[in-house]
Amino acid sequence: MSDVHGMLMSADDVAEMTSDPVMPPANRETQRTKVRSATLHLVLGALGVIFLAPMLWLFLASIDKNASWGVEWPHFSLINFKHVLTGSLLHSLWNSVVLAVISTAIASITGVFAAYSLSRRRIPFKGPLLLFIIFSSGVPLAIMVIPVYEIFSRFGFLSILPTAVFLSVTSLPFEVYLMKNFIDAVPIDLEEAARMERASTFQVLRRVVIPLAMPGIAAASIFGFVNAWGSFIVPLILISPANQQPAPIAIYTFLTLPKAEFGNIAAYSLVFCVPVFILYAVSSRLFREGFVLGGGVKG
Amino acid sequence: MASLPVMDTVTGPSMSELWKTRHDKSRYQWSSLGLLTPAFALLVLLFLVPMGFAVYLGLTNLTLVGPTAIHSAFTGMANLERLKSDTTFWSSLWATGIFIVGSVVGVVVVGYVLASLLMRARPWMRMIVGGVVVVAWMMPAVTAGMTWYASTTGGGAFSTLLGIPNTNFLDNDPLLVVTLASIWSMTGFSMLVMGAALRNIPSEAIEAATVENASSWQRFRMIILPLLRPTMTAVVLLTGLLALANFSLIYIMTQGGPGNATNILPLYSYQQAFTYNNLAYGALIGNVMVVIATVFGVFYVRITARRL
Amino acid sequence: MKAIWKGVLPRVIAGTAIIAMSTATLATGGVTQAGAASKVTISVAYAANTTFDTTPLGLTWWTAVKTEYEQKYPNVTVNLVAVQGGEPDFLTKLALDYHSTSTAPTLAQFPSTEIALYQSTGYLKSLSPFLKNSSWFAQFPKVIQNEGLIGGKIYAVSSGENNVGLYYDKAIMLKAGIKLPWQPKTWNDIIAAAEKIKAAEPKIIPLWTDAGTSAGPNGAGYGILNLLAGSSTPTIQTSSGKMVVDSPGLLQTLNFYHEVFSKGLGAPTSQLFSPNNAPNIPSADFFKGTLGIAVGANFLGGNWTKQVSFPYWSKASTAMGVAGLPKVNGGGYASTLSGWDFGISSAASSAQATAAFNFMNVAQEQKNLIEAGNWAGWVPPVQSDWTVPLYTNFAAPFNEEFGKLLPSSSELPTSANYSVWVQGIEEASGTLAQTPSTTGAQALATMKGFVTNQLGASAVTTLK
Amino acid sequence: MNEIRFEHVWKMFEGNAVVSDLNLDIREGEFLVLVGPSGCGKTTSLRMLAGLERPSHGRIWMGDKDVTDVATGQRDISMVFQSYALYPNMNVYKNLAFGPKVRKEPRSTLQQRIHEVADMLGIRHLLDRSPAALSGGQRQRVALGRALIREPQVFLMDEPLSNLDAALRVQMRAELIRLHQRLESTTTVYVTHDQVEALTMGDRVAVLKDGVLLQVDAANDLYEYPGSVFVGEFIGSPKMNVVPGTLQIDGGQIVVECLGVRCDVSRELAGRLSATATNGPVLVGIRPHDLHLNGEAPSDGPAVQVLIDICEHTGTEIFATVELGDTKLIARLPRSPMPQAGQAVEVAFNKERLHLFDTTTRESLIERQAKREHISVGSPEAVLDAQSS
Repeated sequence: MSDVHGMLMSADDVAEMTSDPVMPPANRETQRTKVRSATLHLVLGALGVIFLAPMLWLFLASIDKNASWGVEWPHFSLINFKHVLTGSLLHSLWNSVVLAVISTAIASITGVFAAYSLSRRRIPFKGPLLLFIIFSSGVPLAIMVIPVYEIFSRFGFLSILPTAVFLSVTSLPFEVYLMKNFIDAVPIDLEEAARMERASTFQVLRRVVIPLAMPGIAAASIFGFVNAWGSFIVPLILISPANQQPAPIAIYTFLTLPKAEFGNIAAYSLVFCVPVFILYAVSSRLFREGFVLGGGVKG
Repeated sequence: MASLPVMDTVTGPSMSELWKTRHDKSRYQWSSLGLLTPAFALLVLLFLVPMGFAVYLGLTNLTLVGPTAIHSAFTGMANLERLKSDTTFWSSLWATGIFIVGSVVGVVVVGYVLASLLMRARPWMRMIVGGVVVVAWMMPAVTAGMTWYASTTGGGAFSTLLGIPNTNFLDNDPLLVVTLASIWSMTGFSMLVMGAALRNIPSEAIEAATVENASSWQRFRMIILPLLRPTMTAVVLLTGLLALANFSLIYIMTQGGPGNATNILPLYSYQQAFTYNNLAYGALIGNVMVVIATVFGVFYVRITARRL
Repeated sequence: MKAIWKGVLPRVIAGTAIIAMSTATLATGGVTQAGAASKVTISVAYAANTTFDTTPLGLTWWTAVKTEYEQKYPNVTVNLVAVQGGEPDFLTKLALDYHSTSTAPTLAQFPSTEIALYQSTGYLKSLSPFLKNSSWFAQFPKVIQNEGLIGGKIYAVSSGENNVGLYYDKAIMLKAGIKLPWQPKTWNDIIAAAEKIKAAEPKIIPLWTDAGTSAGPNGAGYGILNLLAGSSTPTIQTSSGKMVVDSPGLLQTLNFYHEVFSKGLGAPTSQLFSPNNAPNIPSADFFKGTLGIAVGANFLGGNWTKQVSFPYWSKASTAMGVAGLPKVNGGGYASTLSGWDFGISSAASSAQATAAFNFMNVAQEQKNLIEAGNWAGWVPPVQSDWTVPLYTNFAAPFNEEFGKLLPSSSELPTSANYSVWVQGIEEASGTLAQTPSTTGAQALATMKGFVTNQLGASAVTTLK
Repeated sequence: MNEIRFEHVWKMFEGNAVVSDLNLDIREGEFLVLVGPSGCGKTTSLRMLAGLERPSHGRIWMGDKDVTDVATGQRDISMVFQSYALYPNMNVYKNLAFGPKVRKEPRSTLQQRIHEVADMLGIRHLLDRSPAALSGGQRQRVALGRALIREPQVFLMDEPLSNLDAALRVQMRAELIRLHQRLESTTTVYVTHDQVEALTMGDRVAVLKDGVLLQVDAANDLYEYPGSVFVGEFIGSPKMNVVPGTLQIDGGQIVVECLGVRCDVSRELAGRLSATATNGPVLVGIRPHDLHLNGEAPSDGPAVQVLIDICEHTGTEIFATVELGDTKLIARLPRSPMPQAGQAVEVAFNKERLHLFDTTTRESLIERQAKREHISVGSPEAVLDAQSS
């Protein structure tokens, strides 16, 4: 799904691609370059339409009270949204929130400690540990559902919280890696200054390192959240009680019902996408502000 | 820096004592261990242990239901033998290969084309097209799978837009369609990453080449491509890994079908484990994926470690 | 390896788990209810979305039974566990739940094809001691009684049966020049009628026959296996437990599919392969008037009722006709028989087992049983119910007709290997629908290869 | 009792000694400057004193307390970092309040103290600003203020002025000296690579090179009596000319031959010649200030004919690189008549201010007057002896 290292980029970066590209000077804009520019925009437009086409159904069906799989002009109605924002579907969204928040909290909190100590401390076998972190951030842990299922079932863990813990592990390595890079960038002087003031490790972390590495921690947390929010196969297998199933499973269940409510499926999916879209929008701002570490260090 | 000075610059009875004690011996702070433990305990318990357990599971006859669900036994290489002659596995491996290669090539090529065209496009075009591509990338896999199912089935968006409303692309060319869906869902990422890399290419380099009268293909091949190579390698590895693990998208769209056309390894592993009840055999197929991922992972580590 | 689980790891995990579980309870609004000492708590698992025709109907029925039961037995608390998802997902989930004693439901309702599988795992308690004095069980036809019979003991009892027949649109048949009531004697009669429809009305689908894997293992039970049941060698699994991967009957069946699709008589794959519960699609197509004949399950008739509305079609009773599915060369009707059965978990205490059986008693009361049959699209397992107005009036005339057809049905086998075998034949049928140039023999060879490959040569056999 | 003592302190990094056998006493209330080229170990020494690094060997004392193993926060010192190390996530007020807060000092007087310190440094109006919104000089003051809040016994400064522009640097230099004078009993240890800064600010200046402490002296003494070629060359601008020469001791008559001329050294200088000095080759140091146009000063030695190569105008004077054969020298020339490149002039050196160094040890062959401390370079026990006397 939506990985990863691209978290450093985001929606607004698209808008930011305004920095001056390699363009021929205006006075050389001949007939030929005009034709070229037109071609370029045509090609882009076509690509845009191709990318937009699959989303058409989602938007049209969500406001269509007689929706089907096909794309057709909607019989406009918001009834679908009204339907999906009640009862068990709302509860599934809530489960998604619980799952994603807990998993993000675990990964981010344990991750920031690990990242700090990997960044700053002398640690035995630090090199191999870091390699292990990088390696496991590359291996998609979702392919381990079978052994994890086997282990969870033996301990009676097939429910939402142990699943949240497992999901946190699936994003933990990359979060540690990301946060370590950000903590590396926090000047060591600041930490030494705090230490000279008799600040404890916890105080140094809480008052100096964490605030300054916040953009990285936020980026890592958003990655973790999106990872848990969109996960499908892991909760499908690892969460047993029906009332603990998160929204992706509800969407999938929708699909398999004898009487599919296409409008509801589309509306629910849109609602489900909203938090992700918001997070990306918010995070892009965070990143831009974040990379400026204030003026505390060297003009 | 000065090399170790001669000992006799220091004299007096205290000297031997002085050299005996070293105050700055490499000391590990216990608190470091405390800080590391939670994260590594989680990784060991839920990554290393399951990984090792999966290796063991792959060598048993554990099933989901049936007599060996409770009383499973170690069966050694039996599952491996079965894997060797399992034609479904080999066709699944082949489909996986096509799916990964297709996804990666598509993501890199389309991502690059979009990034380089958007750089030269007008701002409103950049906003709209770039925005659409990024939204496609952000969409959770379940939703992406569903929208692709809806738009490629008969009467869906593509056939309607093309004026052949009853054509069912998904059933006619299932592997092609799911690969396209996979490209669609990852291109935003590569577009952003390569866009950033493209903006970092000094314009002087390209201008210099233009002055030397290099054709645009030559400029691409001799200047842009070499400078973009590290970024492209990273994109290739990451999208490769993501494609390998892409379960949700395909499961929603085709559940591996029709037949075994889109039954890539993660789906086949799931099918064996949970549809045919062969947990052990499913785990073994999972192990094959881990091996493939490891190959990618090693390259990934070698590339990332340089930037450590 | 196992020692690890007994050593350090459990304690470490348990530590995390205690915190995790307690938070989970809070987070999800406290789903587990601790039963008081004198009270018995049983959990009852059912498929929330697939057995009943609609999710609300299922909820209504189960809640009503639970309420009735809890009034009769105030000491017992019933937790209804509604397992969500399509049928394949329901089966996976239920198997996962049985896997651990903490999640194993005291009582569950599952397809009859799973009984042997669960029994062989040791998940099910023998019901024979309870059934000795059961009045309702004695009224079951023998074939339905024996559905859960393994090694002389009964492990599951039916709460409803599915069988298959032919549905046809009377108006379309007339337009195609076919006399009503239509009752084909052989498979060729079906092909001939379909060809006539195609000639008369080229835009409509002449013949619906389920194909492909999208409906899960039970999908074949509503489609291709019914033809196999009427072939010259209907055997799927031999008495020694081997799966039949090659037989004249299989070839006849696949050739029939080949004929249907190569002549362009079948439904499009976009419908057949739909993840949206393909076996129910004919009811919508008939309503729209785009389908001539369907090999369809008994529940299609119920779909047109107002309660189910899938879609609601008040004129269905007069517009639609039903006929038995003939055997290959005549000589009666054939259909598969698959039921939904109750079983009690082997992990249940004796108090729980008694409570669970009492729950079954309530569920099997005539009114409840018939209502379940109506709303879930089942033929009730009690033969006398087939003529009770509550049943026959619900989806007239379909319910009564399928009751009449039931005695000519035959059971589907139940074993772990069956799930692989059925995948093989579904893939074969899917290939024939997808690529009409594939011959029946080619499809059979593919299926034989697949099943042999998956199960090993020792688990399969060929019939002459 | 806040005398600081480095006792046989060594610091090794990967087998290399960054600081070798440092023995140094810093007196209470003193402004001591550690100066030396980059990589000389001055910052490492400061960081060891701060507790940010541990010495490999040896001990560090503050008063009668051995602080070698005392954690940095427990040492009652504060430090101004080269980068200022202001917390960018806190405004100026919070930066100043950080230390007292983590030390859980009473809040009641905190605001008053912060206002006092801010007034003293003239940053009261900046308290609400974030560090990013401050100029370099303002940041510098905030960093100082943060160190002052603690009212430490020892003030450590690691090249605090190196990030300021030239004018501001001169201004802050003066302010720091004034500040030090106000905080009477506070010891300040100041690290810089700039010898001008060292000479203008330090009560005493310690010169380090390659991890070795070469000389500790008051600024003027360091200039007048460089203990080695290195100190001679490092201290003073422009750099001292060092040329090969020959020493001839003939009874009371001491003759130095260099630059192709012979010169009788003055009686005063001859009287201070080291006992180890023997006939033979020596290195002769002549400061550019002591090499000028012939006839300009009274005690001129012999004159030599040189060619002017390049002239550098400093405003009040002109320092010219002149050539004598292959030897290049720097000489001080008057502004008028304006010297021209390529012009031949006659220069003479002040023979009372010659510096003589051994060719092999490169140590000074001239001793100080009897009342002066005896400095023998590189030999630590000699330093200790000198200090204890």
